[in-house]
Amino acid sequence: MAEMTYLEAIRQGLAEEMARDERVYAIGEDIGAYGGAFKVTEGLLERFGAERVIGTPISETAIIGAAIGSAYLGMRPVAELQFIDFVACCFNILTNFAAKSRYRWGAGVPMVVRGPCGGGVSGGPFHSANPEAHFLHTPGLKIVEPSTAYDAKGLIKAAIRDDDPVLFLEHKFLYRRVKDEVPDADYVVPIGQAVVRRPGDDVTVVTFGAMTYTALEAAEQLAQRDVEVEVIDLRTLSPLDHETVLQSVAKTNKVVVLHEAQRTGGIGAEIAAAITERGFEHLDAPPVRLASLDTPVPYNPGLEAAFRPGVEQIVAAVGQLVEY
Amino acid sequence: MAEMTYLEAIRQGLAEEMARDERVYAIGEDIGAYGGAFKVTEGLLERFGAERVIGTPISETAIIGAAIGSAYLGMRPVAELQFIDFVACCFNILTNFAAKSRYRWGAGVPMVVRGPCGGGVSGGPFHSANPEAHFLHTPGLKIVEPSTAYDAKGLIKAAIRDDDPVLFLEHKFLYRRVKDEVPDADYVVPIGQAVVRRPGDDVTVVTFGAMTYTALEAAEQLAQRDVEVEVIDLRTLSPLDHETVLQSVAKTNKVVVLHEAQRTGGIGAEIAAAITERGFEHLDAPPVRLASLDTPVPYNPGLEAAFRPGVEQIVAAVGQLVEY
Amino acid sequence: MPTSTATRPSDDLTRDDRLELYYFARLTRDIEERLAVLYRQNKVVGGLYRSLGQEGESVASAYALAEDDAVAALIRNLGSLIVQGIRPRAVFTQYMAKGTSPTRGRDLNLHFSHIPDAGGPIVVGPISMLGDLVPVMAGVGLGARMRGRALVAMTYIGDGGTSTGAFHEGMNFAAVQKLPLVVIAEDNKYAYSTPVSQQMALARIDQRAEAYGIPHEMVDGNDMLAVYDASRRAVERARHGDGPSLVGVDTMRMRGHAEHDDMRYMSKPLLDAWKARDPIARYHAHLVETEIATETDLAEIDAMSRAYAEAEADLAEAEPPPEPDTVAAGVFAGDHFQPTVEIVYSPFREKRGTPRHAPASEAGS
Amino acid sequence: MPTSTATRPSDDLTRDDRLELYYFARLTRDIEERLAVLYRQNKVVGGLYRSLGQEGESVASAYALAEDDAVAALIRNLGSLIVQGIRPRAVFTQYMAKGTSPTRGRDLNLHFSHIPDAGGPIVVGPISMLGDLVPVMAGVGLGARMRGRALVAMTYIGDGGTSTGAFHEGMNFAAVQKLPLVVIAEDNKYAYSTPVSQQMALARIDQRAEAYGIPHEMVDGNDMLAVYDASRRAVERARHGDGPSLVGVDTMRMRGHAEHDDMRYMSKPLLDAWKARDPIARYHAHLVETEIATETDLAEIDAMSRAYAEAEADLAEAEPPPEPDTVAAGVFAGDHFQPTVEIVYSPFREKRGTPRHAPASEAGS
Ligand SMILES: Cc1ncc(C[n+]2csc(CCOP(=O)(O)OP(=O)(O)O)c2C)c(N)n1
Ligand SMILES: Cc1ncc(C[n+]2csc(CCOP(=O)(O)OP(=O)(O)O)c2C)c(N)n1
Ligand SMILES: [Mg+2]
Ligand SMILES: [Mg+2]
Repeated sequence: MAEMTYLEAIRQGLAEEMARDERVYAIGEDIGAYGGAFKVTEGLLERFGAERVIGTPISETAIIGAAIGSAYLGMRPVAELQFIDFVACCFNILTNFAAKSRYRWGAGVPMVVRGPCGGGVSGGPFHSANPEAHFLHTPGLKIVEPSTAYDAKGLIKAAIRDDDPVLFLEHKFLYRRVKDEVPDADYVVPIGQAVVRRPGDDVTVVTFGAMTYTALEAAEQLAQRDVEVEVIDLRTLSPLDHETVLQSVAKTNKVVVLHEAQRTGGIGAEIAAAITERGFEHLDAPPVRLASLDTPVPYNPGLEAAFRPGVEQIVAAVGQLVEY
Repeated sequence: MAEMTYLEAIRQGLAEEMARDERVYAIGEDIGAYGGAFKVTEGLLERFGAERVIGTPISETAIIGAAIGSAYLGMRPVAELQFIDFVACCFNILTNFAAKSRYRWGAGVPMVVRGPCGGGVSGGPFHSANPEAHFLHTPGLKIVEPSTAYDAKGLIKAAIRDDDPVLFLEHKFLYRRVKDEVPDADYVVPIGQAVVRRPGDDVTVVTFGAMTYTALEAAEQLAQRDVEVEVIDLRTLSPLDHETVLQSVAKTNKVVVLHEAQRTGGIGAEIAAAITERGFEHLDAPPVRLASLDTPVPYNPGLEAAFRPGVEQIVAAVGQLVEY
Repeated sequence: MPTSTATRPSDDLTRDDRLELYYFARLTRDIEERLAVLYRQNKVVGGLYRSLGQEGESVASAYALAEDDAVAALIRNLGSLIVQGIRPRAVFTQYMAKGTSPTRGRDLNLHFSHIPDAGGPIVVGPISMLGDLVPVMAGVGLGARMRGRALVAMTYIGDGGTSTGAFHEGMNFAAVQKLPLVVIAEDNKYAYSTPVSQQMALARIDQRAEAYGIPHEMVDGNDMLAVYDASRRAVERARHGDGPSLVGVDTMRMRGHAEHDDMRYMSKPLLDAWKARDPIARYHAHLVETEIATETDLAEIDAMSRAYAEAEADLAEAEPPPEPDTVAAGVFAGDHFQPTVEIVYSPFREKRGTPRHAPASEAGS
Repeated sequence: MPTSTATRPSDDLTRDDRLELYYFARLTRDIEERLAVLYRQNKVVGGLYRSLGQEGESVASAYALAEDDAVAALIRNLGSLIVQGIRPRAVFTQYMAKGTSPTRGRDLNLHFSHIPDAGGPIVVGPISMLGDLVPVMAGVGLGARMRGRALVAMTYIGDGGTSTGAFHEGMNFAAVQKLPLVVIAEDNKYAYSTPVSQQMALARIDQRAEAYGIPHEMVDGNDMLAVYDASRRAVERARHGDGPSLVGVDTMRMRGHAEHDDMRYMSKPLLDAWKARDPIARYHAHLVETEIATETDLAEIDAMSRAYAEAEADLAEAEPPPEPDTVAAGVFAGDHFQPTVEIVYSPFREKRGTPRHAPASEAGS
């Protein structure tokens, strides 16, 4: 066991996989000598050489294309997007080439596309994206987003070992702010499994990523009012672990779906719709969605705070549900 | 009044707007001499000249970029994507440049991005897309999809006159199959307004595009069993007309949300979630989503039929809701 | 254009090689002729996109590859797949959306792959979005290098396709990484209805390569041996670690974009001029003139090719459609679907491993 | 490089023009120096991206534009905005995310626009995704032509940015449409940490233009008059309907990618060599040597520039943050938000319409 940051956990997981399996390699902009914009790949060039830590031109489509082609040849690429926002620049090749390959031809594309997502750091409209909803609607692509160092390492390993393309979202707010115990032994966190972060009987909050901490903080406050919130951290966003969510809702009968991306068309819609479909009889109140406003992500910290859901809104929403 | 096809109605609407306002122009691949892959722009080159009917290289990002830049200079571009699937190739510039421009700077981008969407014609995985859910989550962008010739003309005009970017989805299955009366006088169909295509008291079916006809066919069959289905054609997909939907659900208390795109992360999730949020007290049963399977669109007609929701499934789903 | 250098790679081609080249071009045309019949009979699901007039360049370029190299064909590069040994039946089943097609009826025409774990030709299928094959095939080259395989990756791009961002990014990446990639850029005068003059402000398509600092040359695309020579030079450079090349071929699409295209935008005089330059007829004449083959020899090949195409089409026609209940399987790993494509060899080689042209090291480069 | 032709466009620059050029470059640097101070004081929200060592090329290229032309700056082209008259305060308010900034605190640094309905400079702001400004500015050129406005659109692209698909598509479209576009391609040796050798397999960045068949030249980017000359030639071509051009500038980014960058990957000898070629110092020396100005004249300009930058920064600092409850407004039309950017003129012109260089028709081209 060693305590390490979320960022270090990703780095370690990646390095361990590269050491374990020579087919695993890293590709992306500035990931070599510089170690990546956030230093996730720091030290990898020195350790594994330029053949396996490939710095690229500013060409997101070429990065994903190269990853796909090399995966056909048996490699297991881990492609970094400097900010996950730039996934918009390779949307086509990722959703149409990589994600549809197995279904069409049986040719799997084992590849990880990873990058920093999320707001709360004044990144503005192009460096704060939470793009999961754009990809949830893409059969053939998996999506994960860890919230702890433990999960970050376990999930990056699972993603690398997965035989299908995985979009690996790293919440940049957590990179250096979250630190927890990570086992020395090899382990994976299986893709597709949510986890209950805090048990509670009154209201379920379904969330993931950095919002997990916001939810836990709200739960703490609510506990002082004797409202017991169950906080579920989805960890995998596609495929969703409906089981864990439904079990909780069957117990609490009330649910808040919380995420950082904008509200309309967000992943919260899918989660809420699925809960209603499968758990209607359990619901004492409609699932409530808490999400960001339907605007681009504003830059100014005060604006961004007004844009994003916070502890206060969660407390209020849960409070209303309790009264419902 | 003249009877014309859905396709002719779009062409006429576009031509009328070009005649009315010299700032309106068309841009896209093969839209000039050839009149576009589906002949929507046929005759426009002859009538308006190459300066206003601009055939481009195979460069979707350049098409949208050129449209944006010219819109800044006061033009009103109508950009054609040969198949709407290719919007994946300009996802970045459309969602990040066009859609965020007004919020960031107050610089509006009045532009229409139009193209044929939808399946049912054995187009396979890359010529059958219904991409609305990928864009629903993009504040700043409107989305419309007509189902009749009347609406097609009225909505293309409204889209062209709109001061914000509008994604105009034309269902290719309807292009030549749907024909209806279109007034000679100038008219628009306002963006943001759904319409009740068939009134009924028992179950609401919310849908749009080609699925409107599938729903109406199912409603016809169900009427013979004395089940009265209310069919709502959304027409505008963003912003959604929640009002019309809720009014209907308040009456029927049961709702099927039907669309052609894949189920998970589809627009049906947003519609169902919104209905539950706002109309929970009215619901006697959970909103049921009917959509395509979570796979790429298969090519073989038999496979595609198995992939898409059809009359049978609607009848069955409504039947179950009635029993609920 | 360095085609005038003293030794030409094609000098090393044996008589059998030369006849095989002819056979492949003929077979390509015969398959498409048969497809056109099936299309008119409404047995083709969706559209038919012919390579009439361009069979020579697809065949001759791919002929420069070794057996275990990788090729990625666009819609008009059936010839390259035939050279690499894709069984014609597979192509027919694709067009007819059969359940036993390489995509099990899930995708159309030449949209299929064949990626054996080791040994045998690699075929990477396209997606419809033009340009993406360039970065993907650059990736195949990269993967091969990492796996220690000395293979060369070849792909094609139309004049229209060179305008896509994906083409640019892929070419540049291949250049920087010195990947073993050969791109055949086909100036066939149109992209759908768009003439080349509205596609690029260039007189020669191979000039696109200047932006990447990679070697390029332009050849008469209807001269099969010229295409072979230029492709072979590019393949050798790639194989020897000298990075990517682009070969521009000057040719003509002799039909509309697809069979349903009215062709009204096409220049009639241009079509007529190119009709006289048909690549197969020219190569036929060359073989006879140089006394490599007699008219009778070639007529025999013609007959064999036609009979084969017809027999394969008939086999394909008899295949069943896919079972509708297979529709949901195979989106993710763990499902049972693992298609295979049968690899066949021409009567001029008959079995795997028979060299189809002089080995790389001896070829003039 | 055609910079050796007999007449140079810069020959027509008046003494005031030449001093103004100096002033703009100085002011650009002074604004950034001030921003660096604010950054260290934690008053800049987010990162700071300097153009140290590149101020000369941004200023001199934009100086080739007419007052009502359109420019789109990247993060390192503050100089071009200063030339076109953007008030420095606007820039400071942007960096400090003030409520009165041109984006009302919604977007960062140079990400803002100024698009007057008619008359006055047009500024189009970037998005972060590199490359997109090229097609967008091609579109500005297209729109201008359609509206009957003879304006020229200028934008910038880094060595890294030229690798994007958007750059390619935009350049090609502009070439085919012969649009009045001038692209300044800046080889400043790095893209973030990536050296140019890992970005492209080219010795000269301007060779990218070969793929589009458009005129290009390469200039010493730290020689302000050389940059002006080349840009001016390109602007004249565009204005006269001869289509787009690309001007490659050979320069050096003298800081890390951003202020927080440790620069450890940067070559120290390279930095030292370029330090001696500082564009402002060189231009300063040139003005003195050619007796256009005395040290005293220039010291006066220096002082004026510094004082102005500081005063503007102070004004900006005093501005309020945005009201949080404004956050949701202005996504669609019909909302009240209509930002304006104040356009100012240098002491060398003082008012709109004063020619800042010889009119287009007289300039040597
Ligand atoms: C990115 C993209 N945009 C548009 C299309 C639609 N499309 C299919 S083929 C074609 C023309 C292709 O022309 P070219 O590349 O010259 O190849 P050719 O058909 O001449 O062989 C077009 C525009 C596409 N497939 N991909
Ligand atoms: C499409 C895209 N990918 C990645 C980035 C992240 N990024 C921002 S600046 C930069 C380096 C830019 O280098 P260059 O174009 O040479 O400009 P310079 O910073 O040298 O002026 C990168 C990679 C981006 N902005 N856009
Ligand atoms: Mg072509
Ligand atoms: Mg640079």
